[in-house]
Amino acid sequence: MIGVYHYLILSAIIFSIGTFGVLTRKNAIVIFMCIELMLNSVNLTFIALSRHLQNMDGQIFVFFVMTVAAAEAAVGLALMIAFYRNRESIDTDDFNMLKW
Amino acid sequence: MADYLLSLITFFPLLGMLILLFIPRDNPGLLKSFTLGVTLLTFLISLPLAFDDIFASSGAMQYREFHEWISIGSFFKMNYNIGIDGISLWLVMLTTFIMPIATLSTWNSVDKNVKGFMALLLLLETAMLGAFVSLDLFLFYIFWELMLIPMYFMIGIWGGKNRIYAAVKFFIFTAVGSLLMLVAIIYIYYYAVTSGAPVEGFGIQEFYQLGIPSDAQHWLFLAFALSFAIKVPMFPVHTWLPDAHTEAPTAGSVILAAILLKMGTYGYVRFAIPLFPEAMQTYLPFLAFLAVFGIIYGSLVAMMQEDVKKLVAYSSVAHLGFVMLGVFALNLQGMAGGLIQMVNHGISTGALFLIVGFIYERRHTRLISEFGGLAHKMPIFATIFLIITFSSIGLPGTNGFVGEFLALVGAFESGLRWYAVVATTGVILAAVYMLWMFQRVMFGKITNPENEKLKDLSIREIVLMVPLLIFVFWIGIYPNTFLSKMNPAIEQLLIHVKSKQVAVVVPVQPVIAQNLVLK
Amino acid sequence: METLGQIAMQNVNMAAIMPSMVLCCFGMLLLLVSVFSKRGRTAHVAWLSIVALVITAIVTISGWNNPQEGFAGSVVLDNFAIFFSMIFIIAAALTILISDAYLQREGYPVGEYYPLILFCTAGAMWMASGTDLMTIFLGLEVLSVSLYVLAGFFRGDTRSNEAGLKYFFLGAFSTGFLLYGVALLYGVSGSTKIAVIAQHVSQMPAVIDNPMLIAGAVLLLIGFLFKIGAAPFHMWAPDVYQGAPTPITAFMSAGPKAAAFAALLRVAIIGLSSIQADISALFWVLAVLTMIVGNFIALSQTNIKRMLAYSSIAHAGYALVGIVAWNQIGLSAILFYMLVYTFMNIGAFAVLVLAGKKGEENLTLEGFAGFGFKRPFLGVAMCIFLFALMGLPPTAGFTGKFFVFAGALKAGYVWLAIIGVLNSAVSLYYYLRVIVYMYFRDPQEDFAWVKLEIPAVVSIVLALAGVLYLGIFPGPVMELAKMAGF
Amino acid sequence: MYDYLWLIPFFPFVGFVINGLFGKKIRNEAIIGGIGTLMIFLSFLVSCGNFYALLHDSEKVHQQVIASWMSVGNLQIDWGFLLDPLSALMIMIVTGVGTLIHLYSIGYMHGETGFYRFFAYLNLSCFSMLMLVLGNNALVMFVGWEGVGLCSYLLIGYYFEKQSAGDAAKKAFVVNRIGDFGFLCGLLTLFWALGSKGVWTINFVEIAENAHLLESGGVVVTVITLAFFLGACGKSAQIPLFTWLPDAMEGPTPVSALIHAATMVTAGVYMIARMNGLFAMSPDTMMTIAVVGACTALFAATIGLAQNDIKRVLAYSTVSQLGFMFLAMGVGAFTAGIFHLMTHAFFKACLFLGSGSVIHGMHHGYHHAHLHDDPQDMRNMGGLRKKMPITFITFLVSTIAISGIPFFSGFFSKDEILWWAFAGERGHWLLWLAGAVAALMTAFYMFRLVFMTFFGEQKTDARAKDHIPESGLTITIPLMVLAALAAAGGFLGVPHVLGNFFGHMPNYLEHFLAPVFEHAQVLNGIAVKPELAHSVALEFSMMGASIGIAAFGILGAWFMYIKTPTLPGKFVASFPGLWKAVYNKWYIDELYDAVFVNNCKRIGTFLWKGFDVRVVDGIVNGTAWVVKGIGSGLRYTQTGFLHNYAMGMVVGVVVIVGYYILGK
Repeated sequence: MIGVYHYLILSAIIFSIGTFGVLTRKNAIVIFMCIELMLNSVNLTFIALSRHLQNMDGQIFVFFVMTVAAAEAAVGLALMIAFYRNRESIDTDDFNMLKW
Repeated sequence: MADYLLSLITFFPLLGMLILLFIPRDNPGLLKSFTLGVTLLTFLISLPLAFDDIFASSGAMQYREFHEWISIGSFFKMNYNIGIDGISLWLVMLTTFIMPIATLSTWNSVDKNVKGFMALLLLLETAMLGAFVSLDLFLFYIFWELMLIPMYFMIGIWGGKNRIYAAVKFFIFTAVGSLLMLVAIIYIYYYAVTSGAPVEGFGIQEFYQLGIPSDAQHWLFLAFALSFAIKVPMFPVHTWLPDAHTEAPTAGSVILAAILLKMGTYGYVRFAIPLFPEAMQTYLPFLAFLAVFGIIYGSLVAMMQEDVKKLVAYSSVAHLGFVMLGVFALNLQGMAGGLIQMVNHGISTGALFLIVGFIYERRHTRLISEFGGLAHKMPIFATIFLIITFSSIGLPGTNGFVGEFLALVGAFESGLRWYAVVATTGVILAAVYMLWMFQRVMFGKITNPENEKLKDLSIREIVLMVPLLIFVFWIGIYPNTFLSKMNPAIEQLLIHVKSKQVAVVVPVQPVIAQNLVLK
Repeated sequence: METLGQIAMQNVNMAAIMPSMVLCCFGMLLLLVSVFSKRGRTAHVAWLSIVALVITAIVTISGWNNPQEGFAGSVVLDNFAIFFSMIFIIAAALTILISDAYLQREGYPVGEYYPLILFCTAGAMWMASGTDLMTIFLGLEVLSVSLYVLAGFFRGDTRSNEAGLKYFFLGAFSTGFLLYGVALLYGVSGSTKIAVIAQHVSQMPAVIDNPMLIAGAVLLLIGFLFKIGAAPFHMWAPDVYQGAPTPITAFMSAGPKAAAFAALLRVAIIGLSSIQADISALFWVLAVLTMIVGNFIALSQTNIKRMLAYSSIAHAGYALVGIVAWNQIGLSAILFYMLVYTFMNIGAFAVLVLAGKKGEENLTLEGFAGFGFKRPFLGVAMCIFLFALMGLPPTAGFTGKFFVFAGALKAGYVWLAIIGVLNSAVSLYYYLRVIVYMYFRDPQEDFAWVKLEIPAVVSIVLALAGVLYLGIFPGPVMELAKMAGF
Repeated sequence: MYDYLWLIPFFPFVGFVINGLFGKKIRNEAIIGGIGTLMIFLSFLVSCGNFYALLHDSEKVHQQVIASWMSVGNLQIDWGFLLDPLSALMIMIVTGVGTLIHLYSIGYMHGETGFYRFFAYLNLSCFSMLMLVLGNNALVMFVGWEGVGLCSYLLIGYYFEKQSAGDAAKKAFVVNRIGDFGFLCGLLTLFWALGSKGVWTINFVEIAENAHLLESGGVVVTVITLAFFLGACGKSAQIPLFTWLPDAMEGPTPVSALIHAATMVTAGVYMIARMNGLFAMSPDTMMTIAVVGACTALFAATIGLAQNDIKRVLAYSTVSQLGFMFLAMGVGAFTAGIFHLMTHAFFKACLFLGSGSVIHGMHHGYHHAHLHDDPQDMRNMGGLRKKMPITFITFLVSTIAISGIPFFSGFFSKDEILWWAFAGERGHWLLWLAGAVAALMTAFYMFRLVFMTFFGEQKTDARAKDHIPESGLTITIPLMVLAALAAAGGFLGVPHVLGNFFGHMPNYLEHFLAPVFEHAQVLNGIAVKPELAHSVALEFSMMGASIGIAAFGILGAWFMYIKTPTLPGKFVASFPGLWKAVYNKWYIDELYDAVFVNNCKRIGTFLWKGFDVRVVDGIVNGTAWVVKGIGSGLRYTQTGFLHNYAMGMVVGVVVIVGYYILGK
């Protein structure tokens, strides 16, 4: 029987994969997708818990998260485009003007 | 009027500063005269204090002013709580007395950004006066820190070659100590509040009565002692002083030596010792050792200096060692000696810095080796320099002797006998370094052709020195004017300190002690 | 049986979100205004946003001592929220005052800038008034998304792009952690309401043994600590602060930081009070670490803007000391400190803004050589702000620090206080260095100084007034901060 | 009369103020010199009045308090004066000799640019000396004590453009300060020691009255008196602090006469006499004083044998004679010590002034011939007795006096000291022997001086030879007066054995000073050993020995410098090492330089450059450097790469969460 813990563990794994992706990938788009992955794993957690607790709060939260993620995507992509226009790259290693 | 006299004296220079800001910057003469006027007026306003006989009869705080200032429910209470007694009286007078002289000394030496300099001078005067009259620790701390700012700018903007290092060193050195003191201040307050003592804000007089447990006293005392020791400055936290003194403009050095350093010694007398009498008892030998070591150390180092100003700066370390020794004697003579020596040092060392300033203005160098034979060209200067030199050496009949002697008497009477003996060798060394310097600067043939053109002191410069000379002899010959007004306050302080210290001993055999008292 | 409508009527209390609603409405209105305005003209938008902020301020203040709950207890406009809201409003207003000339100079006279600040402020208000993690999250995101845009506002400037992107990625990344923390807490307590969580947590037998709770709580707090810029989650801050347009940097270091503190305080003190000891210990370490990292790295900076960024990290560390204390004084002290910091920091940035010229902003220490004598007013103002940042009397920086450390000492954290003051001693060096350049060095070359724009001067004067008033008479405001505490 | 006691120091002070402030304006030497001399003369007149009054007063102790000086708790110090036989005698000497020297200076200093300065200083030094003598408590005495030190500094450094003068002045003051250190320590210990017995005082009268409270012969008394004695050593140029006095001859000659012979340097002796009650209580200290005195007398005399500078010979002679006085003090012969102090003041002042007259003449000659030879070098002199007859005669009289030829003043005083050294309870034959040998050498080098200067061939450069005049009246009158005193002054203190020959002439001085000394002497059993006390034969034989010694010394000098003038050269050739050592003052200065001065400088330099700059500032700057270094190091954690930042966050999260989940 698949219980709440399975969902939680799965989402934890997905969250970790997302985190790992953020740490290892260089392409800004991929990193952003990894972050989305993290957010979605959280959503999964919420829904699983909501179901488990018989409580709607978690699901409502998921809606907010999804909305926000969309907004963030818009802003993030816009920023990437702006950067690409100036540097013709979205490799995060090129984010190197500001340091120390 | 009398009710607000102290506030008037304290904030009058600040008021002057605000008015000064509206004087056009391209009129340096007016700016200087105005500042001189303000400082002179401040001095005049403060004169009634010196003539008030109440200090001779009562050791209590006079000219009290008390207003609620910051009051935040159960959190804090800080009050505008000021007043003076015989201890702070002469330091206040010294401040108002030195400031016009310092201002006058800038006449030819400060020519850039006169407005800024004058504004800082006035701000500094308010800060110093405020620190001397504050009876609320929080208020004191505000003035205490405020003093740093003008002095920092004075050294940094108008100073010599190495001014930036000196200014920053001065600032950070002093601030480090006072920040630790701040922690201690807050701690005391909470101790007072939680112990249920009837405290009114950070009022020190109520804090005196707290029986702070001795383990807490120890670190609190160390925080205070460090902060004040840096300001004094005591060995080994003195190294900011030679730099600051050397680089500061003449007026800055004068104020620094004459008044600012007194904050440290005053801090011991007013705060560190009476607040933590038990801890004082524990650390007394150590601190006395530092004081005495400072005398010898400062003298030996001063002896080898090549720069006149640095020499005077190191001599300050030695002189203040005497002050501290006197204060640590914790008896009437010692304290009185320490206090009068504070005033003396203000006068003598202030005068020495003025003197160095005179020759620096003429020759733009302070290296001893650049001079020699000046006595030929500048006889008046030579005479004044000689008198001040001997006052600094502590020749009987001048002010320096009275202070040193009383401090030593005090130290001898207390348990610091051996310290006093070592300290007394300081009188030999003082003669060595001062006279050697005097000889190299003033005596001999003129070897440097540039010295041939030197002019003797101008009227302004003489006017500057005469008041100082008067006090050199006044204090030397009839110190009772000053002593009589500080004695009651010192007595009261000592009674307090001793009572707290005895309290440590008595409980061992309370019955016997009681019997003794009854008999 | 109540109808759905009745429930909604009862629970939706618009008064609780009135200030932010005003701001949002104005924000949207101004978006329209700026669309229909002539290109390159933004002054009227700026003034209208000031009007918006003034109205919001009035609305906000009118709710003082009259707590309003709304949205089924998800939002509350209590004194705490009002106090913080006022900080945000002041921060936004001061920022806007210095922005217009700056935008003109830098060639980005774009109207959306102001509505974005207003939205950001509204988001901050939700963070301060949210009693449900959902509201707080929403506020945080509104604030963040606006800030991502603002940080990268200079589209053509690679640095600004980079700042925006870094902020965006790391912000989103931290949001992930925060959300995960919320989810775990939700799993523990079955609710996202802070009060409910608090109740559950306090009833648990072995709180500390519940890994889900601890992990959730820590992750949540980390989300806020990221925004605050506490070490080791501070790394975005210097880069973003440096790359963002200077007024935005000023705003970011004051408003959003305060908002994060507001949320952090509410969550920690109300929600997690039963694990206070653990949180205090955590914050003890983080506060020390933050102070050290901020102050020490700032020592070696030559770019004033970046230096102020590190200093801002350090100040976050000081403020964290107030949380460690976990008492009324500490709490009120943080409120007070945030207000003070708003004044002094935006003031300092305002001077930076005015000291620059197009393109190569004049931000290096060398560029400030002799500045004090060239621009006496700005010089004196900068000095006062720097002294305030150092924490010297009689400025507000002193009283702020005083209260914070007093809180810590009251709670018995003597060593923390000592480390704190020693850190301020370290900080003296780099602040003083600015003054050294401003006053003790001769100017290297002549800059074409921008002229003193009246709004910017107003902003500086207001900041000065705040810094000095709060420094000399901190009583009344601190009293308010006390009332704003829980 | 006693009410006018304050006038005695006051007059010279007025002179100092007038000449010091307005002297430069006055310019006229006659007026300046006149004021200076008049003031000290007025002071002399008042002193005479007081002396006379005291002489006929049964009450021998009078105090006058002018004002309170310091009043702090139990420390009450007044500006007060004390007149008793001891101070009365001293003021007579100071003002009397002082007047003569002032008068002399008018002539001697004629034409000097700093004429007014000189007189101001001279007046100041008289003022200080009178304060020293008249002070009724140790602190007022200390004012004078340091005051004369100051004047000595000023007057030695009078020719301040001369490097050597400046050095000598500084040396004088600093060495004096070492003594002052002792004085202060003694004073403070005394104040505390008496205070702990319930008597808080430093008033001399009260000290004398309460000295018995301290344990006689105890550590405290010994420490106090030894400390005071250190002070006396400094001021009176005793071993080991004598080196400044010979150098002090850099000052103008009247200065040497006034303060380095007659007044200031005797202050140490006076101070011991003043506190004789205290000193008498400590046999150890007394012994120390006697030994130091005897050694100094002997040691300085050896150096005097080989000096060629006329003033240096006199300077070492002064040191030696002061040694005699200390020897007297040490063996308890207080009266004899003071007696010798007085006679020494007469003959040594006369000798110095005489040498000044010679130098003046020589200088005149050289100046006339435009030569720059040393006018003080005796090798350039010779045969001057014809050129300067008055100077010669007065000089000769004084030399006879110092050499101890009977019936001249020095004979009586020196002889009494030697008698006490031999026969006193606290004496010892070794002390006597040292004194006797010193006396022998004294006679020798003094006559060597006379012979080299006034007899034989004139070795002065031919061009200057004929332009050496006798000095003017202002110079010769003081010489004559002093010579007369040097000749006859001894009759004030004729020993009893001899007194019988002069129609039962009493020992006036002993009688006069008895109220001051008798008490302590009786109390502490200081007297001539009883078995010797009435041995007239012994006393006579001792006296005979003294005379023999003096005669032997004179003959020796005659033999070596008149009869066979080549002898000294041969002597030098045969003992080059010895001679060199003596000539170079046994290398004491070099020794002190090597041991104290250089080491002090070395320590000072080390503390400054080694400790202050390296260690203390090293720690300060090092801390700043380390902090900054940490900062710059941490700075590079801020790499600018997104991954690193994200990694930092993740590590933070993992550590914190891990700590709470696993660590708890």
